[in-house]
Amino acid sequence: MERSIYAESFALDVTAKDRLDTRRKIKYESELDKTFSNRIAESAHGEQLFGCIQCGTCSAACPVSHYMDYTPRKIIQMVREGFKEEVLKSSTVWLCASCYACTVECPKGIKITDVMYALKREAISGNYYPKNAPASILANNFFKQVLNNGRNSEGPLLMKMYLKTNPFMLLKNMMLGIKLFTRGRISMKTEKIRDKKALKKLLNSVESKKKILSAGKPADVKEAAV
Amino acid sequence: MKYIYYPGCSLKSTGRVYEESLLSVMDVLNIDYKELDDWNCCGATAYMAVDDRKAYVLAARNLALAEEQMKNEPEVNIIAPCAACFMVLLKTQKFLEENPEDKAAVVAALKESGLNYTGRAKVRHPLDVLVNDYGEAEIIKRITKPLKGIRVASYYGCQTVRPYSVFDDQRNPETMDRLMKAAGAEVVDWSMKTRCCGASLTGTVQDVALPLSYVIVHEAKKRRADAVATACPLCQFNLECYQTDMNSKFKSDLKIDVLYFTQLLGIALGIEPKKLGMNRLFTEPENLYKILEGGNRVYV
Amino acid sequence: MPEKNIKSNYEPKIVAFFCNWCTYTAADLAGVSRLKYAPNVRVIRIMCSGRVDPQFILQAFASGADGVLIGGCHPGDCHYAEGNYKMLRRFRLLKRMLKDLGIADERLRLEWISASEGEKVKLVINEMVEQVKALGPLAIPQHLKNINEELKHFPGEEIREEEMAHA
Amino acid sequence: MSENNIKMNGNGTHKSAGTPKIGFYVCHCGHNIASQVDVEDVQKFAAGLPGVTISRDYKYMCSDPGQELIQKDIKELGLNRIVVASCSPLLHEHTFRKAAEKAGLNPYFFHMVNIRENVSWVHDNRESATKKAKDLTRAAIQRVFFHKPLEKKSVPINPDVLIVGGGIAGITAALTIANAGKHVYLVEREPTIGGHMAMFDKTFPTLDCAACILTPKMSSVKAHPNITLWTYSEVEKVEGFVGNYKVQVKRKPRYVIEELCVGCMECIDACIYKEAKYPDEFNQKLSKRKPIYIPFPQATPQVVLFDPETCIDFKSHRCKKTCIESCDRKAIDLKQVPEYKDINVGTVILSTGFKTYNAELSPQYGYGKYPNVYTSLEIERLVNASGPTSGEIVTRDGIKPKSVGIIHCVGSRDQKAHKWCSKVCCMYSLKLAHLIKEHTDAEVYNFYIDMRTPGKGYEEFYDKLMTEGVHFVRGRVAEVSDWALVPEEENKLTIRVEDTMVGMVRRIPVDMVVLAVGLEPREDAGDMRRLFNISCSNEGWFLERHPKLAPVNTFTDGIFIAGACQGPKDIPDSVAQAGAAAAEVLSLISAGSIELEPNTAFITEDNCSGCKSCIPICPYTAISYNEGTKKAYINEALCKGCGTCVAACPSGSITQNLFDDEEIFSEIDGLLKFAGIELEETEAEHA
Repeated sequence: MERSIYAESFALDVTAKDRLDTRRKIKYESELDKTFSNRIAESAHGEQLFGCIQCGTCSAACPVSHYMDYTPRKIIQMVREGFKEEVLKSSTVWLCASCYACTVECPKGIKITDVMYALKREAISGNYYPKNAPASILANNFFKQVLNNGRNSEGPLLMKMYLKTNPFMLLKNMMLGIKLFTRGRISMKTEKIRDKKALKKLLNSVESKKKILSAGKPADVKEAAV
Repeated sequence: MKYIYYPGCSLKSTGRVYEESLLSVMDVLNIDYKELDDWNCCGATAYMAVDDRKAYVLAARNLALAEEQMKNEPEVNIIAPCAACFMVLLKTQKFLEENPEDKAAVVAALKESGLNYTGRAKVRHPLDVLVNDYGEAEIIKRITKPLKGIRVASYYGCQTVRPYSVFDDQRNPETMDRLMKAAGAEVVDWSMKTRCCGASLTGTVQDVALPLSYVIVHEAKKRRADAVATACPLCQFNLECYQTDMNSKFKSDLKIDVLYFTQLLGIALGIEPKKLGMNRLFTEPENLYKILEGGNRVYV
Repeated sequence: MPEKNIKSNYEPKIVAFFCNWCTYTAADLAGVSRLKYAPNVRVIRIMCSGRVDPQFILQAFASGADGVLIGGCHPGDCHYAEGNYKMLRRFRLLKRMLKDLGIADERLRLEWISASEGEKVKLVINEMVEQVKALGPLAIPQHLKNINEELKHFPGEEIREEEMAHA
Repeated sequence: MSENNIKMNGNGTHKSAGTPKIGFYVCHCGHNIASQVDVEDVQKFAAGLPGVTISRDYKYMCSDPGQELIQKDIKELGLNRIVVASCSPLLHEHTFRKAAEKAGLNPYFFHMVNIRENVSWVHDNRESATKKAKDLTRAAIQRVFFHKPLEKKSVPINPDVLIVGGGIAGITAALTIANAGKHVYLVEREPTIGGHMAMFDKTFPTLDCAACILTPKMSSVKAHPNITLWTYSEVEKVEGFVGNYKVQVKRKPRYVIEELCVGCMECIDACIYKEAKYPDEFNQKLSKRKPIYIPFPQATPQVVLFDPETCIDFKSHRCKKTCIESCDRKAIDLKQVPEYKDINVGTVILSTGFKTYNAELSPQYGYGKYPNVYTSLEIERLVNASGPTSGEIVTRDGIKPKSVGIIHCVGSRDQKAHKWCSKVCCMYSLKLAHLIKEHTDAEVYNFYIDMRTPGKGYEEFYDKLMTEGVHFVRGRVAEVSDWALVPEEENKLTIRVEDTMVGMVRRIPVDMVVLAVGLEPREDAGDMRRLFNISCSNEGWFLERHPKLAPVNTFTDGIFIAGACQGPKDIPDSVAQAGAAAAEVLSLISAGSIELEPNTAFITEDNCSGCKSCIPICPYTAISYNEGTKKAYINEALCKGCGTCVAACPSGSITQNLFDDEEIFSEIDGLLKFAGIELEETEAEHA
C-alpha cells in the first residue's frame, strides 16, 4: 500500500512560484458587511452561531474539510464578522455534502449545516457561485426540473449538468452510464407527477422572505483593491 | 399496523434495487403497505440550497398527501427508505413545529391546493420498522436460509441516523447489525458506520468524493468483510459503482460486494435473487453465493 | 364580569407574596442579573408561602388588585419542610371559591420558584402581566362604590357613613 | 382603615409607643437606584404621608454618614419608627436595625423597602419604576405603624460539630476545629478518609507528592482526641435547627472490629482466594483485590474490611474462614450488623466533594470501546507508585506508549454534557503531561480550547511544560478512531483535530489517549440537599448564600459547605474554604448562642377556642394542647416563625411577630391605594 492510500495529504497553496506572494492581506472594516451575520443567522435559524468558541470540532468532524479553502470554523468566524465576499466565493459552501456530522458534534449546539445551506442560498441569489462549479449548477437544474415535473429524473439531470459544466466528464462516465442503463438503473425518461400545474402554483405561492439580497448584485460590489 | 410507502425519486432509478428488495421483503413478512399516490420529490439537498420556504412546502405536500390518504387510520406511518427523503421529511416536520410563522405560511399554501397539513404523520425508516415494530424474534422465525459464514459490515451513512432521526444512536447505531445477526450473518465491528460516503459530491467534485468512498470500502475489506450492507441509494451507488475508478486512482485491486440490507435479509428469507434485484448489481455477488453453498471465497 | 373594551394604556396592578428563602431570593437574583420585566407587580415578603392567609388574597382583590401571584419553594425544598404543601391545599380551595365570585382563573397564580431561578421570576411575571392585561381591570372598589351609590338612593334604607369610608 | 385612630396594640409588656413619628430615608445607592427611580420625587411623596415626621434622600444610606443621619434624627426629632427605601432586606436590614438600636430605638421599629433589586435594576421605564417605588414606600410607612418592640431570641449553640465528607476539605476543617478544642464528628462514606486527593500522585503546580502532604494530616485526624472518626458511615436523619441538630449516623458493618485490628493484613494473605479476583474501586478498576481488602496502604483508619457481595462465606456460609484463624487479635466478626448512632451537634460542615464525568457519555472518544483510552483519574493511579502498575505507565496490553494524547474539556464546555468549565482539568492535564513525559519520554500532545492557568505559579508551570517539548495543539478533538489512512496509523488510535492556530485538520496517531474528564456534582447531591434542608444550584452544586460575600454559608443558619461540593475547584481553594467554614463554625461556638429573628408566633389565650386545628400543621411540633386550660400554646424555643399556623387558625388567635396580620393587611392597603378605581386614576392625596 503506497505512502498514503489517497491524494497528497499536505499541499500549501504555493501558486506564485517565481515571486513572493505580496498580495495585500488586510481587510478594512469599511469593506465588511456588518449586516451579513444577522442575515445568515436569521435565515438559518441559527442565532447560536454567535456563541461559537472557535474550538474547531466542526472542522475535525467534517469528512471533506481538508479540501476546503476555509475550514467550517473559519467560515463561522468570517460570517460573524461580515467577510461576505470571501465566504460566498469559498469552496467550503459547495463542498459541504450536508452529512450533519458538524451539527451533531458542535459543543455549542450551532446548526452549522443549516448555516451552510443559508450560505448556499445567499451565494445563489447573489449569484456569487463560481461559474462552472458543478454543485450549484446541479442545485439549480434539480430545482427547475422538480418545479416543472414534480419529480427529478437522474438521467436527464446528469446529462444537462455535465454538458453545462464539463463535457469531458460525460465521456469519462460513459462506461458507467451504459452499465447502469443496461441494468435498468437509469433511464432518459423524465418522471412526472399527475397535477404538475398545481405543484408549480403551490411552489410559486411561497417565497423565502430572505430575498432582500437581490439588491446587493455582485456588479456593484467593488472588487477588493489589490 | 398499516404503512404508507414513500419511494422517492432515486428508488425509481439508480436505487431500484432497494425498492425491489424492500417490497419483496415486506411482502414475505406480510407487512401491510401501499405506495403514496402522486408523491412528489422531497427536494433533497438541492431545494434547501435554493429557497428554504419552497423546500419545506415541497416536502410538506407529501406529508399532507399521506395524512389525506391515511385519513381513517389511527396512525399515519410513512416508510421513507432513502436517507435523504427520510431526513428531509423529518427536518420539515421539526422545522414547522418550531417555527409557527413558517408553518402558517406552508399550511395556507397547501390549503389553496386542497391539502391540509397537521403534522400528524410519523416518518419511519425501514430499519426502525423492521427492528422496532416487527421485531427481530419474528424475523428469526421466518429465516429459511441463514447467512451462515457471511461477514457483513453494516454501513448506515449519515442522514439515516442524524441529525433528526431518533430510532437509533447517532454515533454508534446498531439496528442494522441486529437485523443482520437475526439473518444469521456475522457482523463486523468497525468505526466507519456513520462516516459520510461523499453523497452527491461524486457527481460534482469526484476527486474529493472518491477518497471518502474508497476509505470506507478499504476499511471494510481490511476487516475481512464479505459484503457491505447499506440503507441509502446514494451510499450504495458510491460504494459499488465507483470501485473500478477507485482501483485505477489508488492503484489497488479491491473488490467487495455492496448490497442493500434488504437484499441480504431477502436472501435469508429465501426470496429468489431475481426478485431482490440481484441481477441489477454491477458484480454478481459470487462470494455470497459460494459461501452460502458452503464453498470458499472467490475473491478476498 | 362582562369584557369591557380595555383602555389602551391600562396597566394591571398585581400583588405578589414571595417566600423569603426561595422566591424572594430568586427575585433578588433577577435584580443582580439585571433581567428586565414588567413593573406591574408589587412584592410583599413573608417567611414562608404557608404564611399566606386566604384573607390576604381576598383583601388584595377587594382593595383593587387585578391579580395576585404567590411564589413558594418547590415541593420538598421548603425551609420549614411543609409550608408550601399547606399553601397548595389552601390555593386549590380558594381557586374554586374565586370562580364562584366570577374572578377569572388567570388572576390568581401559584408558582414554585427556587432560589437559583431568577429567569423564572421574569418569565412568570411577564406572562402573568400579559394575561391579566388581556382580561382587563377587576376594579372591585369601583363596583363597591357603584353599589353603594345605588343603595344610597334606595328609599328608606339608612347606610352608615363608616362603611362608605371603608371603600 | 381610616388613619387617625390607629390602635397601638403591642403585646402589652413594652412602654407605650405613643403616636408614630416616622423617619423616611430613600437611598440613591450611587446610580444603582437614582438612575431609574426619581428619588427626590419619592422623598417629596413620602413627606406628605400621614405620620411621617422627616423624609430625606441620601447617596449611600448604608454608609456610616448615612446611618449617622438616622441616629441624629432619632435623637433630635424623637422618631419612633424608621423606614429606609434602598436595597434588599436580605442585604442590609441587619445594618439599619443595628444603627437604630445604637440610637436607643428598638431595632424592630424599622422596616425596609426594596427599590433596587425589585425596582431600579429590573425596570427600564423610569416613570413606572418611580410610581412602583412610591407604592412600596406608602405600603411600608403604613406597615411600620403596627410594628411592635421585640427582644432578640437567643438560642444556645451546642459546641459539637458534624463534618460530612473526609476529603482534604473535611480533614482540614476537622483539624482546625479540633485544634481549637472543640469536639468534631467526622463522617466519611468510604472505608478511608482522603477523598480524591489520596488517589493522586503529584499535585500541581508545585509537584508535591499528594501522599506526602496528605497522610500526615490523615494520621493526625485519626490520633486527635477531639475528633470522632466514623468511616464507612453515612448520615441517615437530621432534625432540629442551628445550635441544636439531632443527627442519626448509620455505621455500615466492616465485619472487622476497628479497635482490635492493627492493619497487619495477615488475614488478606490467609484468604482462601490465592490471588485477587475482584475490580479494585480505589484503583479505578485497573487492578484486582480480594473480598477482604484495604483500600490503599496508607488508608486511615488502617483497618481491613469485607466486601459482602464477593466474599463467598456471606453467600454459602461454607468457607473455611482461614482469615479468622490467621487473626491472633480476633478482630474479625462476620456477624456485625449496621449500627445507628444518634448525636447532637450545633453546626454542620458539608464537604462531600465531586464526581468525575462519565467518559462513556462522549462516545466519539471511544472510552470503553478502545482499551487504550483512559480517564485522567485512571492515569493518576497508573503514575502513582502505590498504584496498580507501581508507577509504570503502560497500556492495557502492557507496552510502554511512545505517543500519548491528552484531550481537554471532556464533558465540560459542552451543551450535550456540562455547560460549565471544570476549572482544574487544564492544570492537572499539564501535570499529567509532565509526569507521562518524565516516566515514558513519549511524544505528548495536549489538545485544548483555552489553556486556563489562573493561579499563582500556574502560568510558570505551563511555561515549564512548553520548554519540556510537550506538543500543545489548540483545537477540540472531534474523534478518536482506530482506522488507518497512512501506514504509521496502523493499530494506533488516531486523533482527528483541527489545529486552529495553523488552520488545518490533523490526524495524529497515538498509542494512548487520556481524557481530561470534568467535575460534576455527586449523584446523591439531591438527597443530601433534602436531608440538610439546603438548596442546590440548577446544575446540582450546593448553593451558597452569596457567591462572592458568603461562599461557605448556606441559606440555612448553622450549615456550612466547603470544597468541590459547592462547585469545581482545586485543592488550594478547597483548603481555603475549609478554613473559612471552620472559622464560621468556631465564631458561632465561641459566641455560645445565636440571636434568632424574633418572628415566632404566639397564641392570645382568650381568643383560642381549643379546636386543635393548628397542632398537626406545625412541622416542628412546637404547638401543644393544654388539657387544663383547653387551649393550645406555642413553645417559643421550638417555633421557627414560618407562620403557617397563623394563617391556618380559624379564630385568628395566633399572631406572629414581625409578620402580623395587621402589618400585612396595612401593607396590602398601602400598595393598592387608589387602585381599582379604573376610570379616573386620581392621585388626589398625592401632596
